[in-house]
Parts: sequence; structure tokens; C-alpha cells
Amino acid sequence: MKIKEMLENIKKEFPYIGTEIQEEKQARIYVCNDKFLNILTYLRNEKFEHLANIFAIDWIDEKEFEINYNLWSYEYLVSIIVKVRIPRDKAKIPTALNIWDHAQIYEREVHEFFGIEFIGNPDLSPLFLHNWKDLPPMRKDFDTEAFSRKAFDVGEREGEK
Amino acid sequence: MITFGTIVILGILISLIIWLFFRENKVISWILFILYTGFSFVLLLRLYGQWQYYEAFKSIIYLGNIKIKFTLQNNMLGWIFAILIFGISFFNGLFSLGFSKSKYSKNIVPLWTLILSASILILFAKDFILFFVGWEYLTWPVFFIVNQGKKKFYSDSMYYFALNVLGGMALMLGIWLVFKNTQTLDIKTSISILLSHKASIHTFWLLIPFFIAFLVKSAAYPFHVWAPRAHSSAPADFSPFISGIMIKFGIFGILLFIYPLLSKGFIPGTYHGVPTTAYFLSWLGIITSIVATVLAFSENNMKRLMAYSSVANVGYILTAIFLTTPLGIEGGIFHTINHMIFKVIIFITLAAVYFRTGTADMSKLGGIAYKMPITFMTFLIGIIAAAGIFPMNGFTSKWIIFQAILEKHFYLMAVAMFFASTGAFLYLYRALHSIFLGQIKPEHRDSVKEVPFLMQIPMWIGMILIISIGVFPGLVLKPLIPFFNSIGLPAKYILTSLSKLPGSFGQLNTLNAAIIFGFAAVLVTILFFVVAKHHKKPFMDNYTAGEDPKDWGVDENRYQFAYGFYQPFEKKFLPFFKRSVDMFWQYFGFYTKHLGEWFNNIFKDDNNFGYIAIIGIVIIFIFGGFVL
Amino acid sequence: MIDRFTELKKIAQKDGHVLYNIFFGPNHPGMNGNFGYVLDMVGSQVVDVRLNAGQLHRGFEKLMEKRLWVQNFSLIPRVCVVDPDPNEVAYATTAEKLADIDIPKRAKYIRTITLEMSRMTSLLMGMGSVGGATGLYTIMYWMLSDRDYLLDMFEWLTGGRVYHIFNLIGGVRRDFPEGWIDKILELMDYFENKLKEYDHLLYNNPIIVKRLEGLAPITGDEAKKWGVTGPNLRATGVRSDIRIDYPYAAYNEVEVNIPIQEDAKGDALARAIQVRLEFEESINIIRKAIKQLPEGPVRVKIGNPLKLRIPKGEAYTKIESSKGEFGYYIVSDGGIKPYRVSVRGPSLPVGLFLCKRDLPKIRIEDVALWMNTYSICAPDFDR
Amino acid sequence: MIFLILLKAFLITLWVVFIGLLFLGIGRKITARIQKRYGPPFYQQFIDVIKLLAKESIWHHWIMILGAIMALGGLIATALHVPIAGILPYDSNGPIFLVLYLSAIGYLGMAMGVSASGNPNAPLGIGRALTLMLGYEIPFAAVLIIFMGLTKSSYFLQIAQSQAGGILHWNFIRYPLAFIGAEIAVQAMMAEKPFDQMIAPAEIASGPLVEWPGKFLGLGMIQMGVSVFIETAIITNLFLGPSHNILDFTLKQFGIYFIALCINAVMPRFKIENAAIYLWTIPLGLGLLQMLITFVL
Amino acid sequence: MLDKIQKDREKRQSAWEAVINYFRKRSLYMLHYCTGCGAIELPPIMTSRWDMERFGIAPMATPRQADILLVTGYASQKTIKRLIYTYEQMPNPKWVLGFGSCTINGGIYWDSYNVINKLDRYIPIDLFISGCMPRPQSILSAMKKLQEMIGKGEAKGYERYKQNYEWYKKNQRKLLERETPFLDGGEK
Repeated sequence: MKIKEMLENIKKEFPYIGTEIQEEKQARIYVCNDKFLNILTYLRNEKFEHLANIFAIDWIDEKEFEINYNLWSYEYLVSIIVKVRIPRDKAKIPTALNIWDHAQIYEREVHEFFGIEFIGNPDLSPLFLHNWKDLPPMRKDFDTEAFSRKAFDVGEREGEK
Repeated sequence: MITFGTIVILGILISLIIWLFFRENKVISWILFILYTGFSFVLLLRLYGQWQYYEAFKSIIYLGNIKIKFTLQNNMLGWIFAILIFGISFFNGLFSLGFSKSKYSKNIVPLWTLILSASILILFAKDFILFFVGWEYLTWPVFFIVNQGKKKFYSDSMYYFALNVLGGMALMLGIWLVFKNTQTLDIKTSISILLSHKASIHTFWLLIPFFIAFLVKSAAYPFHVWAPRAHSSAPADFSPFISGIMIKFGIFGILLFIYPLLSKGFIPGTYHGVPTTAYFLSWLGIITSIVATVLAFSENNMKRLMAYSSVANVGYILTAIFLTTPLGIEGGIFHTINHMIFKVIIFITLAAVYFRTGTADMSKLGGIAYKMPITFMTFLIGIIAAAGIFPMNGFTSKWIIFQAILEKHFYLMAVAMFFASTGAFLYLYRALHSIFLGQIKPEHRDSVKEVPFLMQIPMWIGMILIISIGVFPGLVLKPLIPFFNSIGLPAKYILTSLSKLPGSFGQLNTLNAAIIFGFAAVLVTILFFVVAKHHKKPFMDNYTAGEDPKDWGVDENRYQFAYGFYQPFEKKFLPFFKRSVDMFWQYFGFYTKHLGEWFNNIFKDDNNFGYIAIIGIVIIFIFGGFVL
Repeated sequence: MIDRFTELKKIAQKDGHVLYNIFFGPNHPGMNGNFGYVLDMVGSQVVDVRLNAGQLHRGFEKLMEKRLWVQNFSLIPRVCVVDPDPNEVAYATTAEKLADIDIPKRAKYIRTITLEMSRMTSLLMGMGSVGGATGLYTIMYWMLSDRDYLLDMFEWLTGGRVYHIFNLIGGVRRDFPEGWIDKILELMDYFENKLKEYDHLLYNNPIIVKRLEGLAPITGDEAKKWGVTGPNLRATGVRSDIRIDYPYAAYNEVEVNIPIQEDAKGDALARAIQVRLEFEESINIIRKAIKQLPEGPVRVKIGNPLKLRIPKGEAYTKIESSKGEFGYYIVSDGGIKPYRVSVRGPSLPVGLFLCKRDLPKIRIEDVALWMNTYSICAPDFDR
Repeated sequence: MIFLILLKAFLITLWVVFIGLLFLGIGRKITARIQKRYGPPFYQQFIDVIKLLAKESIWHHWIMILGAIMALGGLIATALHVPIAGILPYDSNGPIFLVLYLSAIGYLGMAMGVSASGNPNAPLGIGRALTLMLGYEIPFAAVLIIFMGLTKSSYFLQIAQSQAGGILHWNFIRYPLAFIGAEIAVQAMMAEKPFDQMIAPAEIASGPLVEWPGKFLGLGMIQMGVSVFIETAIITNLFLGPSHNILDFTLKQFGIYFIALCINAVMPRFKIENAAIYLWTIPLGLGLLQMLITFVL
Repeated sequence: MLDKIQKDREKRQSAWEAVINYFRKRSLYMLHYCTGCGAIELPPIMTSRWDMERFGIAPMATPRQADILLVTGYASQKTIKRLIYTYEQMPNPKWVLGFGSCTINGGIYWDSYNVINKLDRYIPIDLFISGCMPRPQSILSAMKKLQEMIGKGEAKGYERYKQNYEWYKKNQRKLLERETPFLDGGEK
């Protein structure tokens, strides 16, 4: 099956999505918030069983987060990236835990670095960062250089005997 | 002065007095107990050497047309047992005096006193009737002590009950058979009559009931199942008695009646100069010790674990005795005595731990040594003795047993014995670690402290005894010489020097070895304290792979490995050992249960009449059965 | 095994005293990196595992947004220390896709060869660590010293032993030096001979086989479901390799024979043997690539790299590294710096999620072995 | 008299510790050579021990110290009962049972000391060590009992002297099965691979030694050396004939240790229950077979 | 008189120190702890090509037994916490070796939000090795240098830590036990 047909099939099923073909084996699907789980389920049942990862992009100018589900089909050898956008100030999205078990750990990671909440994921506790009090670091409005200067520059070696 | 009669009558009297008047007053009843044991001990001490001494009581009981004369005859073996029993009970009483203040089971003192007086009957009886009476007197009170009148100990004590009733009945049957065959109830006479018989089917049937009776009492395979259960449910300060003394009555019985008859055993002939029956029975001893050792690996209850250890030691003793060589008997009896001492000491320390913590589950303990150093040291010395490591007394008797086995060229048996003996390290270390070492639980950190001095007395005495017998085995072996002469064994290997261990394959100078050991210890100690400094750190400041345990909610409870010590090993081998015997006795127990329920109902409603009534009924029943 | 485990868990729930913790890492000799598991144990059986990651987190994805397109080449090899080249190639390929740059054929071949060499260094470490985890240190010492020959070749070619920073947007930094190719062919022969020795010592060792056989098995379907990729997936018998399925560099021209074991059980033994087979295949690929090596330039001109702008767009490249699928998703807003770089590391689903399924079924002595047969690499999930 | 014994004991102790540490050092060198390395100098172990003894130590409770002292003291006392080319501090002839059980006090002391440090890795390692002990003691006992039965004595010296009269009378030629069995058992006794589960670093962070710093570790190293000495000396006495002088004896000891090292270098470690089963099949089987051949046939 | 005795004792002590220092430098146990990517160059040093063991340097499993702590590369906030914990568990005398540029000034992670910049503000470093990552040769020469320093009694990082304990603790606390965000507006 060619990737074009595939996308057309998906589009027949879910008419409200946007599609884009990157190269002959890669495609992107843009979807509005509330329906994306159906598409993921559909794709999983259509042999896109490998979830390579989940990552987020912070479109700060558009005040939106984009959650990406990176899928791969072992049968068609095609990579599809499902892109979901959610507003930045209400960063909540249902979890994909029921579709892929290991989505749990990816969601935990995204939650830690972007502050996006995955509704239904039982364990979103911090894993990578130590005692983090600032903004989630991967957000565009977090200034890592300023943080570094403030936190790690202890100044001159004063007070030392 | 009538020694035995005094002790027996005094015991029954004191038991009655305590039961009637001082039942609620723990201090007075224990003091009476201590006075009684001490007094009896002194009385018995005076009897050393007077082996012809006897006490006869007139009686009105006729058996058929024979008038029965009850006679208590002083004898070497009985005397040694009696001395040890009363001595140990004396110190145990001292311990219990301190112990009982908080955890006291009401009827233990009168019943215990009764047991002690009964033991005199067993040890010095000249005829089977008194022996049997004493035997039953011993069995029943122990049941009530073990049960403590509590529902939760019901099933455990039922094992004891069922098996020991079985043993008692077997004994009765055996006595009846002996009487049928020999027309006499005198033990010595019947033995000599039986020996003059040709090996016949009679003797064959004769021995089996006695075997069952004695093996049940000494908790040998396959009757070992009651021991761990009875130990775990008995009051903590009574467990030393069960392990140290009670199971030794089985050994005593075997020495008294089975041993002389072994050449007439049910398998004729000899093997390497050992009666074939005896040869197989010494393998039974080996099996006992191996099974008990393996079962002990996975035990989590400290009293049960040590009970299995007792069973294993009984195995060694049986093996040694059934070799029927002077060295074997010597080793067997020596090990019996040593085991009495070190196992009592071990159980006393366990009772001390129980006294302070209130639990016998090893996984709930840990680090007790840091709060109870004396108890720990006693326990350590006890388990070193139990493992048979050199400067302690356990080594000396094990040495003789090994020599005895080798003397007979039973090489495979020696290898099997090595298994059990090495296995002892496994469970003993497990007890040492789980109870005394490792992380101390937060709940024990402040509440646990060393036991009062009164309770330490037996520990100190025990430590001194264990080490001194270990270094000078002659302390015990020398007084035994008359005994060996008396049972007609050539005293070939019995030595005169205090510090020499006899052996067929070689002797050992324990004093020199101890000097070398002391030298090495001193040398290393000096080396340790001469070199660099050391600093003390708290227990949770530990290797945690760089993690701060607090971050992960790991406290002392969560940093103590105490359960499933030999898990991989257990998983592979334990099913093999556990299934068969236990299953059998479970069915057995199931059918005895109904009987037990009936008894339980009697003393459940706190009506103490039940206790005495049952004992009385049983005794009447037994006598009645005989008279008819 | 599972019954035993549930039974133990029941015991642990009933009596909390039997449960204790062992800190497995970060400072643990069985740990191959700076991360850790906190194991809940009953006896010597693991019953639960808590994760302890993040010690190696450096914020790469954030830092890449702050650096120029070219500067990032110094950062990305550090994502996976033992196998650095796939990162460079993945990043470069993605950027080239976005900028629509077609790199010269020779550069593609050079990338293929360095990728395979990098894979070989990593596989050698993976094979050796199986020895290390079981106490067979000799094999580890031998393999690590053999690995140094490859590092020397890298040094000759790129100037760096571990981090090569050899790829650029538009090709590779330089052509093979004179004599390099002869030397690498010689080295391949050396390794081929060495493999027999490794087999003798490691893979034919009955104790190793006994210890690895049946340890933490996983079926192909399960592996797909749990996100396992690369050699670990192939060890279950699934014929899947990005080098063939989604070719990059010169893999569409160089023939790759994916080694698949017959009746692969997906247990630790299968995984360990898979590593060895892949190593052999890498030798073959390098030989073939050198045979087919075309002449020509090694990179295209891209102008001043400090002012390099990549057109707006986004793309994903996945690369078969020695541990599985390494992927780079790059978003460009047309500036001199990437807008967002997302890294997909192969160890993350295994090391942080599959452990919850596998570790509670095995005993403490197999934890290190489990980790090493999955060749978990801590920096690639911490990033 | 007693001073003479003590003086002799002291000198033998020095010799035992010296040879033990030297063996460990040479062992490191040999292992390094098998691993294609240059290796540390042969006297490295002495430097290590001196450094460790001079290093600050951390302890959690006095039981740890008691354990350390018991461990080394017990083993030194054991070593003083093993005849070294016939030399013993007093005329004990080297009683076998005493040696077996005295060495146990060393292991018990070690176990107690590490338990008192409160680290769960330590008892995990000890649990394995004891399981392994159950494994190797049985075949070893079987072999010992063969020779005890043959010489009708439970002394090492008698067994060693019974082999007098040329190499053909040495036990390892006359009783090869027993020799192989004992070699495997001794491999386990020395905790060389494939039987080093108790100190497996990759599994339980070097097990018992996990909380032993500074001088504890120094004493532990001396203890390791002494135990290597004892075990090689036992095998030498049992199998390698009577020795005429100390040098002869030490060379034979080294031969035994060398074999152990070579096996150690190319073996991974067993799982503990597999190790026990292995020890109960191959070496015990060999021992029993030898027993059968010797006494029955 | 008293002064003389004091002096004599010091003299003897320093002579003793000198002897012990010789043994210390010839026998260094390093902690088996790969804190960062520099650890990848440690295996080659231990194996046949460079073979560290010939200088008496051997890896050890736990901090209790170790003499040198190698900080092999960058230290993230989580790592630095564990490093400090581990360092404090090591018995004296102990030394720390800082690997690579990252330990000196943060290296290429100078602006990372999770990697500390100056390691010697948190634990005392006896010797830095520059480079990213340092080559085996430079690590070996650093080891030799450290041995020289130990032999001369110069490497006294652990004493510095004791003397400036408050200062180090203050720095550590500022980093690890923060209760407020470093930057403004950092709620979440």
C-alpha cells in the first residue's frame, strides 16, 4: 500500500484531519484535540503498532503546545507522526496509556519537561530533575542560561580558609 | 534418708501447694520451684558413687499373681540425667523468676514441678510400671503447658498430643509384650531373659513399640513433626526444658532398654561388627539430622528453627548410640549432655529476646545484639557450640562421634553426617543474623534493653560451662568412667587427662589447641588495635549505592535482609523434604483433632479441675488396664 | 516463575517485615552507567522496582535550541557515549532533508562505514559486559582492548577517539587518509579470527548458556508492544531493521543481511547471541561498502556554516544504532538555530518501562545480566 | 615449653601471612597476564594491606570488630594446625576435624562482622557463601574420609607421610578421581570462579565486603591470603606427597593455586543453586566413586 | 623541653606519614562509579592497552573501600547530590579527581539548567584533568601526578573539606535544598 492511499483511507474514516506527506515513507497527521485517541487506536489496529516516542513542541507564539505521537508500522514500513495541538494555558490532554503501555513513561517525561498534564496517567511524578521549582525547563519561556548563571555560579571562592 | 521418695513426694506436694495457694503469685511460686529444684539437686548430689542405693515401696497392686514391688534404684545414667535436669531447672527457674513478671502462664509452675518429680520415676525406676507412670506423668503436663489453654496454640499442641499419646500407647503395648514374654516387669531382669532367648519373632515385635515410644519422645524422624510446633507454642521459658531435657528421655529410654537388646533386633546378623538393626537405626539418626537441618533452613520462627536444630542433634546422638561401640556410646552420651547445656542456653537467650520484644518471628527482629550484648554473647557461644566449632563443647562430642563412625568404617555415613553438620551453619547463622545483627528496628531501638541480672545468671553459668567443657572435655568424660564400666563397655578410649579427646583415628589435645587459638586471637586483636584509628558511624550511614535512603523512604525496617535467606536453595530442595512426612502427620492430626476438641472443651472454660481430673482419669485408666 | 513471584508478593503484602530494598545503582559495580533501580526484594527475589533516572540529564534538547545548526554537532554525540555516530548521522540527515541537500555518494559510503565501526565498538562493549556481569572478566578485557583498535582507526580518520564530530550538514569532514582502507580491511580480518576466540570463551561456555537461557524471555509481539527495537527485537525473531526498512546513508546500495536466529526465543541468550551475529554482519557490511566505495567529493558546499539557515519545516529520521532505533525529529523555523530537536533513544522504553515487567520476575543476580543483554545506555534516556 | 610453642606459632603465622599475601599478589599478576595485561607487581598485595591498615576505618558496632578479629584469628589458628612440610607449633599432627571446624569459626566471624554492619548485601553474600559451603564441604569430606580410612588416622601428617617413596606413591596418581573431586571442591573453597557468588561485584556489590573499610578490609585481605594458604596446604598434604622442606611444600602449594587461578580466569560464575548442584554431582560423584573403588572393589 | 618533645613527636609523625604516603601512593583504590561520559575512557585504561593496575590502581565496589573518587565528567544536580553523599561516606584519606572540562567550568554544558558549572565549589578536588573527554594518556599522567602529590603529602583535599566544611555545605545547600525557584515566575 502506498502512503498516499493509506492517508486517503484514514481521511475517509476521519474526515476532519489534515495530512501531509514528508517523503515517500513519512507522513504527518494533524488532528484536533478531542478525536486524536480514536485515530491513534485506529492506526494501532491498522498495524501501526510501534510507538517510537511522544514528544511535545512549544509553539509559544501561537500559544499552543503540540503533542506528537511518533508511530511506525512494521508491516508497511511507514512512519506516521500524529500531531495534536492544545492551548498552552490549559495544557491537559487525555492519556494514550490504554493504547500503548509504554506511553506511560513518555508522558511522564513530557509532563516533567513541559508541564503538560496527561489525564488518566497514574504516575506523573518527577523522574529526571532534582527538586525542580522553576518553570518546566523545555518550555520556550524558560531561560536556561539565566538559570545556569543564577543557580550554579557560586561566585568567587569567598569564605574559604 | 529417702532421697527419691522425698523428691517425688515433695514435688507433688509443692505442686499442689502452688496450685492451691500461690497460683496467682508468680514470685512465690517460682521461688518455691527454685527451692525445690535446688534442694533436690543437693540431695541427688550426695548419691554420687552409691550405685547400689535403692528405695523400695510396698505396694498392694497385684499383676496376675505377682505382687509388684516398686523400687527406685540409683544408677549412673539416671543420676547424671537427674543432676542435669534439676541443675538446669534450677537455673531455668532463676531465669523464669525474672521472666515471669510480665509474661506468665498461670499453671506452668505446678505442672513443671510435677514433671520434675515424674522424671525421678523414669530415671530411677527398676521396673516398667514406675517407668511407665513416670512417662505418662511427663507427657501430660507438658501438653497443658504447651497448650497454655489458648486457642491459637491448639493445632500445634495437637501434634504433640497425638504423637505422644501414640508413643505412650506403644510403650504400654511394649510393656505388655515384654511381660507376656518374660513374666517379669523388672527392667534388668527382662533384658537378661530376652537376651538369653534366641533371636526370635518375639523380640522383633517387642522392640517396635518401644522404638516408637522412644523415637516419638526424642522427636526423631519420622516423628519429628511435633517438636518445632510444641517449641513454638510453649511459653518461651519452657522451651529450654522441652529441648534440653524432655527429648532426652527418649535417648535415656533407648539407652536403657533398646541398646542392650539391639543384637536381638529384627534383622539378624551383624555388619562390620555392628548389629544390622543398629546399623539401619544409625542411618535413621542420619536421616533425622539431615531432614531437620534442611527443614530448619526456611524456618522463620526462631523457636521452631532451634527446635529443628534439636531434632538434628538428636539425630547425631542416635547415630552414635546405634553404632553400639564404646566410642559411639561415649560420644552419644557426651553429646546428649553437651546438647542439654548449649541448647538450654540458646533457648534461654531466645526467651530473653522474646521477653524484651514479644515476638518470635525472625523477620520482625534484628539488631537486638546492640541492645542486649550479654544475651548476644551467650547466644553466640551457644550457636558456636551447636555448630560444633572448636573451643566450645559441641565440638568435643562431635569429634568423638565422627571418630566412632570412622572406627566402624561407615564412610558414607560420615559424609552424610558432614552434610547435616555443615548445614547447621546455615540455619544457625541465619538465626544469629536475623535476631541479633543487621539493622535494629525502630520500634526496638528505645524499648529493648538487657535483661536483669537475675536472668543473666544462667547465661553466665552456661557460657562458662560451654567453654570449659570445650577446653577440658575430661570434666564430663571422667565422671562418666564408672558408667561405662557399669554397662560393660571396655574403656579403651576413655582418657584420664582432662584436656584430651579420645578417638580411634587419633586423639586431640584440646588445651593445646585452645592455647593456639587464644594466641591467634590475641595476636589479631593486638594488630587490630595497634593500626589506624576507627570511627563509629550510625547504622543507616551505610552503602546505599550513593543514594540517600531517606529519599526513597527506606528506613531500618526496609534495610534488613532477614527472610528467605537460602531461597534459591530452598526452592530447589525443600519440596523434596517437606512433602511426605508432613502430609502424613497432617492426616494423622486431622483424625486426632476430634479427640483433641473434646479435651480442649474441658479446660477451655478456665475450670482447672479439668487438668487434674484428666490426669487422674488417665492414670486410673492405665492402672486399671493393667490390673485387668 | 510467575507463580513464585505472586506468592512472594503476597507474603510481602501480608508481612511488611520481609520486604527490603537494595539500591542497584548508580554507584553499583553491576550498573553500566549513572542511573539506578531501587529494588524491592523478598529474599533474593525482586518483587518490585522503582526508577532512579536523571543523573545524566543535561537538557540536550533545550541546549540544541540555543546553539547554531553546526554547533550542535559537538553536543549530539554525547547523547549516547558508547555509540556516538548514529546521533551525528541522524541529525545531519534530518537537517539535510529539511534543507533539501543531496550529499555526495562517497560521503554516504563513508558515513556507512563509520556507522558500522561505531556499531562494532558498541557491540564489543555489549558482548564484554555480558562477561562482566557474569564474572568472566577475561573476555571483557580482551574485547575492550580489541575495541581500542577500532578507536585508533577512528582517531586516524577523525582525530577523536570517542567523540568524532565527523559528520557535517552536507557530508563528512574529510576523506579517508592514505592507507586507512587497507588497515581497516586488515582489522576486519583480525576481528573475524577473534570471533572464534570469543565464541570459545563466551558463547560456547556452558555456564554462560545456563545462566542466560530462559532469562527474561519476550515474544516478538510483546516486544513490539513495549517499544523494544533493534537487536533486542530481532532476537525475538522479528525481521526488522531500519537499515533495510527505511534506508539512510548508503544502506540502500550496500546489502545488509539481517542475522536472525532460528527458533529465537527472545531470552537473554538470544539477545547475547544476536549481538555477536550483528557484529559479524557489521564486518561484512564494512567489507562490502569498501568494495563498492565510489570516488568523488565527500561533502557539498553549504556556505558559511555559522550563518547557515535551514528552511522552515520538520522531519524525522530514524537510524538503526547498536541498541535500536535512534531518531531525531527536528523542527526548523527558518532561523540559524533549530526550533526544536526531539531525540528518540532506544533505551528509554526498555530501561525505564520494560524493567517493571521483567525485573520482578528475576533474581538479584540476574539484574545486571538483564541490563547488559538489553544493552541499556543511561545517557540516551536521560539526555 | 609453652613459650616455645608460642614462638613457633608466631613464626609460622608470619610465614603463613607472608606466603598467603605473596600468592595473592602473584595470582593478580598471573590473572593479568591471562587477560593480556602487564599486571601489578607481585608485592602489590603487601602494599595494599599496609595502606589499608593505615587507613581510617568506619565501624558501626563493636560486633563488627569482634567479627573481624574472630575471622582472622580463627583462620590463623586453623593454619597453625595444618602441617607445613611437617612443621607444626606443637605435636598435634594436624587433626583434620579440628582444621575443618576451626576454619568455620573464621567464616562465622566474618559473617558476624559483616552482618553487624547492617547492609543487606552482606548477608545476601553470606547466605550464598554458606550455601556454597554446604556444597563443597560434602565432596571435600568424602575425599578426606577416603584418606582417613586408608591411613586409619585423622591427621594430615600421617596422610602426607603415607605417600612416601617417590612420585608414584603420591595420592594424586594413586587416587586421581579423588584428586579431581578435591580440586573442584577447593576451587569453591577458595571462592574462585565459577564459585565466587558470595563476592560477586556485579550482583551484590561485592557482598560481604560491602561495608568493610580500611583496616577491616586489610584484615580481610590477610584472611583471604591465609585461607588460600590453608586450602592449598590441605591439598598438598593430601595429594602431593610428603615434603622434605618448606620450599618444596610451598612450590607444590603454588602449583595447586596456579591451577585454581587458570580456571578462575576463564570461567563465569554459576548461580548459587546450580553451583551447589554441580558440586554435589561431579566432585561428590568422583569422591564416592573413588571411595567405592578403594574400599569395596 | 616540652617544646622539644613536641617537635620530636611531630618529626616522628611526619617521618611515619612519609612512609605511609609511599604505600598510599602505590595502592589507590578508585570508586567504581561512572558519573558521566568520561567513564567510557576508564575501561580502556583498565584493560590491556594501558593497564592501570600496574601502578596499583584498582577499581573498588563501594565508597567504603575507595581512596579516589573520579568525577568522570559533568555533574548534574542529581549526580552532585549522590557525589557528596558518596564522598562523605569514604573514609580518610581520600582524593577526588575531576575529569574533563565539564568539572572545571561546565564545559559545553555551561548554560545547561541541570549541569553544575564549578565542581570544586561543592566538593574539594585534588586534581583536574582538562579535555573533553580526556584521553587515556592524560588520565594516566594525572594518576601519576596524583601519586606524586600523595607521596609528597600535598594532596590534602579531604582536610580542606574538613576546614571549610561550612562553606561547602552552604554551597551544597543552596543548590540542592532550595525551596524557592531560582528564576522569577517559576510556579508551574
